[in-house]
Formats: sequence, C-alpha cells, structure tokens
Amino acid sequence: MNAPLVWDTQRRSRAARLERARACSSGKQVDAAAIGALLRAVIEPGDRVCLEGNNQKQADFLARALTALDPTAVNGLHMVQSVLALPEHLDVFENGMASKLDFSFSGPQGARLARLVSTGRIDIGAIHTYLELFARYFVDLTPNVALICAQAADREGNLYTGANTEDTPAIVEATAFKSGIVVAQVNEVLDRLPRVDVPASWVDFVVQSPRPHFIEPLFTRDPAQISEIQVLMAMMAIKGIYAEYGVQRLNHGIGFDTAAIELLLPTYAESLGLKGRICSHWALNPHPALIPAIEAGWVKSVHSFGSEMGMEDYIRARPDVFFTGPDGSMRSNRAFCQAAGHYACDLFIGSTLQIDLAANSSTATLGRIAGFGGAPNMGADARGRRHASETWLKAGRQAREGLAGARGTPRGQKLVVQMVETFREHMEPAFVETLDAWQLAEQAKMPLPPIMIYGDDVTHILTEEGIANLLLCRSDDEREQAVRGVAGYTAVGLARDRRAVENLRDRGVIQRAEDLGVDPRLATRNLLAARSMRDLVDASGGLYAPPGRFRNW
Amino acid sequence: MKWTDVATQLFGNGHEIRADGEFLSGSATFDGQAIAVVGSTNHAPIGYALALRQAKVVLETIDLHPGRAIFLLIDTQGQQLRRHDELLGINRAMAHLGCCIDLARRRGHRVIGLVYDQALSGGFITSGLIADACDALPEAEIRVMRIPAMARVTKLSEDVLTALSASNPVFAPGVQNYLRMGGVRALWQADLKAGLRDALTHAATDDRRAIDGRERGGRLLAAAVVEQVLAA
Amino acid sequence: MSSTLPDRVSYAECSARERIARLFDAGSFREWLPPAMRVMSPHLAQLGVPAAFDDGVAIGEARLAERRVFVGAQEGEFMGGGVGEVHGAKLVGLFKRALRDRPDAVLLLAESGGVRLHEANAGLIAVSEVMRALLDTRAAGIPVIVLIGGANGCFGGMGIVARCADHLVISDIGRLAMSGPEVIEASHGVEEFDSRDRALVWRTTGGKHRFLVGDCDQLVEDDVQVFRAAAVRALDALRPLTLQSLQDEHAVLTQRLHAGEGAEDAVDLWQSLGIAHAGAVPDMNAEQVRTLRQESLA
Amino acid sequence: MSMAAGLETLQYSFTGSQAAGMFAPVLVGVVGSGNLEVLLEPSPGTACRFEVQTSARGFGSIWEAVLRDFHSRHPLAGVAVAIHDMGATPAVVSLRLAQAAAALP
Repeated sequence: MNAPLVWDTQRRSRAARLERARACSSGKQVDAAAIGALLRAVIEPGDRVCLEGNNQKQADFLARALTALDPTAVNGLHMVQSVLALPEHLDVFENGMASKLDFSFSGPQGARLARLVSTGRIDIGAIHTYLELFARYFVDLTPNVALICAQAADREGNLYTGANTEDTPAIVEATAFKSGIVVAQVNEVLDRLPRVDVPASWVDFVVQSPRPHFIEPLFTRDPAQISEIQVLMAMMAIKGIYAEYGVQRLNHGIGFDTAAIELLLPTYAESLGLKGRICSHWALNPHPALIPAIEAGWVKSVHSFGSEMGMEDYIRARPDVFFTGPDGSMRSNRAFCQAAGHYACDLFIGSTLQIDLAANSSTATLGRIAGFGGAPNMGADARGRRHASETWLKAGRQAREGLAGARGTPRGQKLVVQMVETFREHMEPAFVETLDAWQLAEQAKMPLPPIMIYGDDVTHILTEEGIANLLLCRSDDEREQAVRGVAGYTAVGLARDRRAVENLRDRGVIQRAEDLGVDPRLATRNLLAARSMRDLVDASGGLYAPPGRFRNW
Repeated sequence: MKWTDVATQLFGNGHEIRADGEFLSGSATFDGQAIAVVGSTNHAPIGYALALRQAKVVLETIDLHPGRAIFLLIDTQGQQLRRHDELLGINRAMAHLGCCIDLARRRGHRVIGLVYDQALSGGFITSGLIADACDALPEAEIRVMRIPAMARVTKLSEDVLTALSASNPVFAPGVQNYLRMGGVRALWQADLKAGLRDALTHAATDDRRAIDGRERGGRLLAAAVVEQVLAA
Repeated sequence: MSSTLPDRVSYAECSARERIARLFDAGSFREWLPPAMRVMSPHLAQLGVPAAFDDGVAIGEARLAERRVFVGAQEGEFMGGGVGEVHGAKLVGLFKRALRDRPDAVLLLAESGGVRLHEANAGLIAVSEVMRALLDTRAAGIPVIVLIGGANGCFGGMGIVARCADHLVISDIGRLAMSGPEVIEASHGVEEFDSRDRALVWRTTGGKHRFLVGDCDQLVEDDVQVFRAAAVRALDALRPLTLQSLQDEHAVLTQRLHAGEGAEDAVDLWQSLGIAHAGAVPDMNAEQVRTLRQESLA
Repeated sequence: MSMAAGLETLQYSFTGSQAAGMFAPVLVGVVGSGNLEVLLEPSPGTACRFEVQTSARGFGSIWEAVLRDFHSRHPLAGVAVAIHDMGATPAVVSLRLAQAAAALP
C-alpha cells in the first residue's frame, strides 16, 4: 500500500524554519547582529534563494550576511535573481554555498561570472529576460527564501519600498504565497509608513540595516557628454522615425544616444511641429534628460521600472506625469513596466555593442557574460498584441506588403530600432560579420548564442550614416545590403555592393541625413535643451537634485 | 648635503639660521654683508602654511632691511598634496610667496635660490624658480616626475623614456638637464662660497633662462618663440 | 528655431578659439604665430602624441569694448591645456610684447592642468617664466585679467599664475586650485580626497568657493557674453603689488589659515569665515552666491 | 624620428575640379581624445593633398576611404589639408572636414 499522500510539506517546512528562527528573534523584528543566526535558521541546503539584486537598489546587508554563513552547513543553493550587481552575488558561488544560477543581467560582474562558469563553479540554468524570470518565479523557479530590501518598515512588518520598488512585489508575491520565507532589510523602522507597498502578512522578518541599502544612479546621463554625432543621430531618429510613424507610446533604452533624443524634443522636434504628435506616453525610468521635454509639455505619462536618485522631489511635484502613491512619492514596478513596454508601446530604441549582417544584435563580448535585462522584452514584437495604433499598423503594413498567406495576414508590428555609431570608442566597429555571441555560446556551452535582440524583430538600424528600414526588405540579400549600407567605414560597410545600396536608397529602404532633410552641419550641441547637469536642475525649477558625483558646481 | 653643512661652509659657525621643524629661517653674514635666509629641509612638502612662513620672512626683510640679499635654501618633495591645503587655496599662498620674492627683487634685493638636496615642481616654482637665480649643488635632484611615473602618464615604456632622455633633457630628471635648459643658472662646485659670491655678483636681474637654454643647447625653442612673438 | 532653445553660449563648451571669437569685438582678433606657421612642440611626436598647430594656445591682440587688449587663450582639450616649451614661450612672448607695446590690458583665458607632463622639465621652467613675465607686465601698470571657466579648470602652475594676476573672473563650473583631486587621491587615498565625488571637488576648488573666500573677484554664469561683460568691467582693475598690498594679502591669508583650523569641508570654512547660510551654498547659483558674498561682507 | 612610438603619417592626393584659389588658412577642430584638427591651406596645382598624422595606427584604408568620399563630395583643387588626429571616428573626421570645407570662401 502506498503511503498516504501529503499535501503540505512546504507549509510544514516553513513552520519548521519559523520555529528554528524563534531562537534569534522575538517576532518579526530581527536585530542586525542576529541576522546571521536568522538566515542560518531559515535557509536549508538546496534551497532556491532570491537575493534581491536589482538594476538599482541592492539588498546588500543581507547579501553580506548570507556570504558570511558557513558553507559546510549552508550549501547547494540555487540562486534565482534578476541582477548580479554586487561582488557578494558571486561570492556565494566562489565560497561553495551556491551552485546553480538563474538570472537576467550581470552588468558589472560579467567578467567574473564568465570565469566562474568556465571553472565549473557555477551551473547556469538560463539567462532570462526580466519578465521571463519573473514568470518562472510563478512556475518552476519559486524561491524558498527571498531576501529583499525596502526603504522602511513599521512595527508590524508592513513595507514601504519608496520610489525604487523595482522587483520587490514580484519576488514577494511568488515567495509568500508558496510557503516561502521573506526576509526584508530596511533603512529605517517607522511608527507609521508613508504608504504600504508590501503588506505585513507577506513578510516574515524585518531587519534594519546598519547603513541604507546601496543604490546606483544608473539612468543619469550628463548632457555635457553628448557628442555632435549623437545629436545628428537623434535628429535623424526624430525626423526619420518618430515623425514618420507618429510614435506616441515608447520606451528608450539607456544611453547618450537616447538622452540626445530626449533633449531634442523641446528644441528640434518642437521646430518640426511635432509636439503632441509624438512621444506622449512612456515606459521609462525617470530619466533626468526627460525633464526639459516634460517641462515643455510634451509628456503625458511616464510609468517606471524603478526610480532614479535625485528625481524624488521632481516626481512628487509632477503627479500628472508620473505614477505616485497617495503619499506623493513614486511607485515603480519592474514587472508591470516591462509588460507595459512589451505590450503597450509602439517603439523601442536602444543601443548595442555588435550588430551582424542579419541585424541580430548583442552586448555579449568575449570573456563576459552580461545577460540581457529588459531589452529583449522591449525590443521584440509583441506577438500577443491585438490592440491597434496608427504607428503599429503602419509598421505592419510595410512588413507585409505584397506577402500572401499567413505571412501576409494583416497585423501590426512594433518598431524596434537599434541606434549605434558605426565605430565605438577606440575604433571598435559596431558592425561585424559574426557576433562574439556565437563564440561565447561555445565557450560557456550555452544552448543558444546570447543574442539580445533578434534580427527579425529589428525594424530599423540608425547610424550616423543614415537609417536602414528593414521592414521594407524582401530578401535576406536586401537585408544584408541594407545593414551594410549604414555600416559606414567598418569592414562590413566597406564591403557593401554600392549599386545595390544605391537601389535601396532609391526605394527609401536606406535614408541618408540629406534624404531626410537633416543638415549635419546644424547638428551642434546648441540644439540640446540642456547641455549640462546644471541645465537639467534649472529646467526642473530646482526640484531635481543630482547625486554628488554628477555635480560640477 | 645637509643644510647645516651648507650653512657652515658658507657662513661659518656664527650664522643664525634655525630650523623649526621643516622650516628654515634666520640670517647670516657673507663677505661682510648681512644676508637673510629662508628655506626648508627634510624634503618638506610645501603646503599653505609653509608657503606663508616663507613669505613672511621675505616681507619682513623688505620692510626692515631694505636691500638685504635673500638666500633660499631649497629641499622639497613638491607641493603638499592635501585636500585641506587645496581648500585653503595653496595656489594663492604659493602665488603670494612668489609675489613677495618678486617685489623684493624689484626693490633691489638680490634673491638667490640654492637647491641643496632635492626640488620638485610646485615645491620651488615660486621660490627658487622666481629668484634672480636658481642654482644647485651637483648632487642635488630636480624633477617634475620620475621616469616610472612619466611612463604611466605617457604610456611609454621606461626603457624608451630613458633612451629619449639621454638625447632630450626635456624628459628626464637631473640638475644637469635643468642646467642645460637654463632652469638652473649654475652648479656650485666644491667651493660653496665661490658659488654664492658668483651668484650675488653675476646673476642677471632679468629672466635670461630661455636664452641660457638656447645657448646651452637644452631648450632650443623657448627664446626663439619669444622673439617670434615680439617680431610678429 | 523654437523659442525654447537656449540662446546662451556656454563658455565651458567653447574651444579656445571660439572663446576669442565671441568674447572680443567681432573680427578684431589678430593672431601671432597662427596655426599655419606651425610653431609646434617638437617633443610630442617622440611620445606618440600628435602635435597641435598652435601647441594648445592662441595669442594675439584684439579689441574689447573698443579698447586694445592682448589675449592668450589656452585650449583645454589639447593635453589638458598643459604648458609645454612652446606653449609657455608663446605666453611669455605675449607678456613681453605687452611690456613693449603697452595695450590697455592682457587677458588670459586660462584652462590648464599646469605643466605638460610630456615635456615636464621644460614646462616647469616655462611656467615660472610666465610668472615673471606676467609680474613684469603688472609692474609696468598694465592690468592682467584671468578668466577661468573651462571644463578642465585652472590647476598646477597655471593655478599659481592666475593668482599672480590683477583680477580673476571665474564661473561656477570653473575650478582654480593647485593639485588635481586625482593626484591627491592617488597620493593619499580616497579618504583624503574622493576625486569621483564631484560635489566635493567643486566645494573644494570650484568657482563659488573661490569667489566666496575672495580668491576671485567676479563670479559669473557659464555664458560667453557674461564673461565678456565681466572682462569689460575688469579692464581698469589695476592692483599694484606694493609692500603694503602684500602685507595686507599676508594678513588675509594668515587669518584664513586660522579660520581653516579644524575645517573638514568647505562649508566649515565658509562658516568660520562668517558666511551666512554656508550649508545652502552648494545648491546656490552664481547670482545667489554673489548676493551672499555681498551680504556677508556688509 | 626612429623611436616614434605611435604616430603614423599618411598621405593621399586626389585631383579636384573646384579650384579654391587664394584663401586665408582655415582651422577647425582640436587635437583632443577622439577628436582632430584640420588645417586647410592654399596649394599650387589642381590636387587636393591630404597629410594625416594620427595616434591610431593601422587605419590607413579607412582614412583613404573617408578622404576619398569627402573629396568626391567636395572635389577641391589647389588645397593642402593637414590633419592631426587623436583617434577620431570616421563620423567625426567627416564632420570636421565638412565644417572646414564650409568655412572656405
């Protein structure tokens, strides 16, 4: 006879962990000095652990506490977290505590991650997009223990995440409702929170960290560093793509290229009479570079993945534009904003390090495993989308014109624009015959090359040489010549078939600056609505308070 | 050489030069004339306060002893590299010292600097380098930066720089190079008294360094460029 | 173009030649040793660095509000404005010529990291030659005015040269100091001076600080036309160097030395120098700081 | 000098049709990181001669293509173009050349 079925092993495990934890905490509040003992009590070998690593804020105190545990007692952990930002995120592998990793983005830790993978210290499950990883939290990667961070807690354990909510709600929801343990580090414990972002009943333990959590101003770009070439490309983007398709709902990747576009809205785009016709609704972190456009009345709404240091007071004063709580401070949410960017935006524009002849692009370079973050969700056609917009329909028509059958069935398409200078710093070409991603896949034994945005999702490539509209290409050959045609003096560009490229230009597949009526000599920094951090502060009426490292006054 | 040895050789045992920490000041008699002495020792970093102390001696000499020669004893590792000195305005204190020495020269004081141990960039730019003459002992060291540091700045190998400095004094440390470039007027050989006497008698009151640099073959362009500007 | 386009031209963003073109009476600049003469550094090529046709400084004469002035403008983008043999000699020649030709003033548009390390020895001597030539010019009763507002600031030997002038104009993003924060950090560690903390760097070396403590005579906005107006105002700013004036200077600097005892940060120093609202200064603009200094002096 | 560490000198000459005649030398740009200076001067004959000094070695073929394209857009004759380059990208080089050509009378 089979043993009777048991349906609550997870709940029993949770109860056992809580029981063990009682020794080192009275109630939910845990003393900072007791955090090691608490983690030792609630984490079991082989657990799936989410150590909240975000784009910006980091549960750094809990990360240090975790790495300080004894690896002979706590081991075999499976880390499931979106971003590897801190050294501790990899220390847990190096010291033998964790063995398996599922993640999205490794940014600053990319080189070390590659080394650990090559020496067999880390078994990577998969490199995800953000939405994809969050989705798997609710399917087969649900954390047993989540170590998260928030701005403040009250005595009951309600959490206020502040402006930088980021991943927290997605992590907590998955963990708390599947009998997991949620431990939160907070900067302060208050009698009364400004608002409740995570209810106390979803949180098991709260510890006040000795220092406020680490947070990175990741989305601040000093306008002083925008080049004339970037101004030129921004002019082409506005006139050749935004105006052409009437783009109203969009997401910008981070970088000086897109900052230049944001700073040209109240000047160049305004002079083209585009105000109200483009760029009204955004899925975007609160880029300081967007301030002049907001102040000039261009922007109706901005929903954000996270916040940005120094933007708190400005956001608070512009509730018509930003999503804010009844307390006035911003509410961000990476999962929802990613969904918004994927389904509700008509355009994504971003940069990359390499583009190949099929327009596949990747930021992966040899010796680094960087991951993707949000770009693949933003920079992919939303195949599930059904609602129409003029922008979406126009792109769809261009892609399907003359096609029959399933491929010709009417539908829209998202605009996905890759914006790169043909050469990066030190004359590194942005266009290559073969992406480093292929070699990297071989090195790290990945099932697929780590391509960030697939070529068949890319609709336009924009360089200082012009715009290639891939929607209009009807064959792989055409597509290749369109790519080569805007690749300038790179080896890829110099190898173009000049006649084919001129034909594409006649058909409007390739448009040079002069074809768009953009005079490169007018592309000066004087077109930027702000040319310095100080200008941004002034544009905000003194509400924007940039972090010290960005202040030159 | 120690400053005490320099002082004894120049002035005998009767001098009244005293060290207060790294700061030197006092007076002595040379060839029957009183001479004011100010300077530093122990490779002193010249900070805001030390620059002011030196300036004070110069100002007092101008005020109380019109015409008295001023002798600068130089041994410095360069300017003080501290945030607090920058906050106070070390550049202004240095400029003040330079302006005081300059005023002394204009009012007829001979001002002679001697690098008796080592001198680095900011440490003597407004003392020895703004005097009537900056002289040096042959064994002294003068430089802006050492070859390894220069290699980091220029991203060239030390070997290349060492080779280059043999043919071009612009690149390498050393009193000989400064002499060739005109930055150092003369080296004092064994007879220090003769050296000081020569400086007091022969040092020009106008700035001849570019011309010296051309004549000595160590700095060929400076004088020519100045002449070109005057002729343009 | 649209009315929202800022018409201000940033002084910091201009090249040395653009500054000359915009600051002085239109078309009045006559250059000595212009680029086509190729009076260049002979030392750089050996180090793998391309020379500049003007060795990073443009000199000549111009008119400012119809007054005849001599001009030297350093190009901060070329080797950080570093002074090499030729660069320095051009400035020396400028001052020597001023001594001979007696213009109404000499304006030095300074932007420099000081001695050009690639030709360090020659640069060091050259800077001291510039100082002496500058002081000769002043002694002859010709005012020397220094303008500081470039992104690279005015450091090292040029920071001293600037303080040898009659009159200093600085913008709030300008910097005037001796050693760069990176050098101090490399020498004494990040605890001594965190060079990446720009707010700290500017509190310690920036235009507002230099103006508040009296190291600079005018604090202006980063705008070429505002710099021009300030330069015009300064045209007759003679400040003769006498025993009395240097004794006064010595008293000011001595008082500051004592006021600075225990001052960890610029805010402490401002406070102890009797400047009101010292804590609010970092957020103030140039106009507010001008008002503040006036009130504090009153 | 034989010890030249990094500098490379490149020379190109194209025959042009637009005679520039006499003009005051034109200088645009600055020798800074990722930037260059361009000096245009009158020169006898119908050629447009380019002399490039660059700190980035090994990009001769790209220089040739960039300069050739510039000259096909502006087929200048009787002009000497001297360039001092510190690793500018082709985009920046083309922009400076266009600015220099625009400053010709």
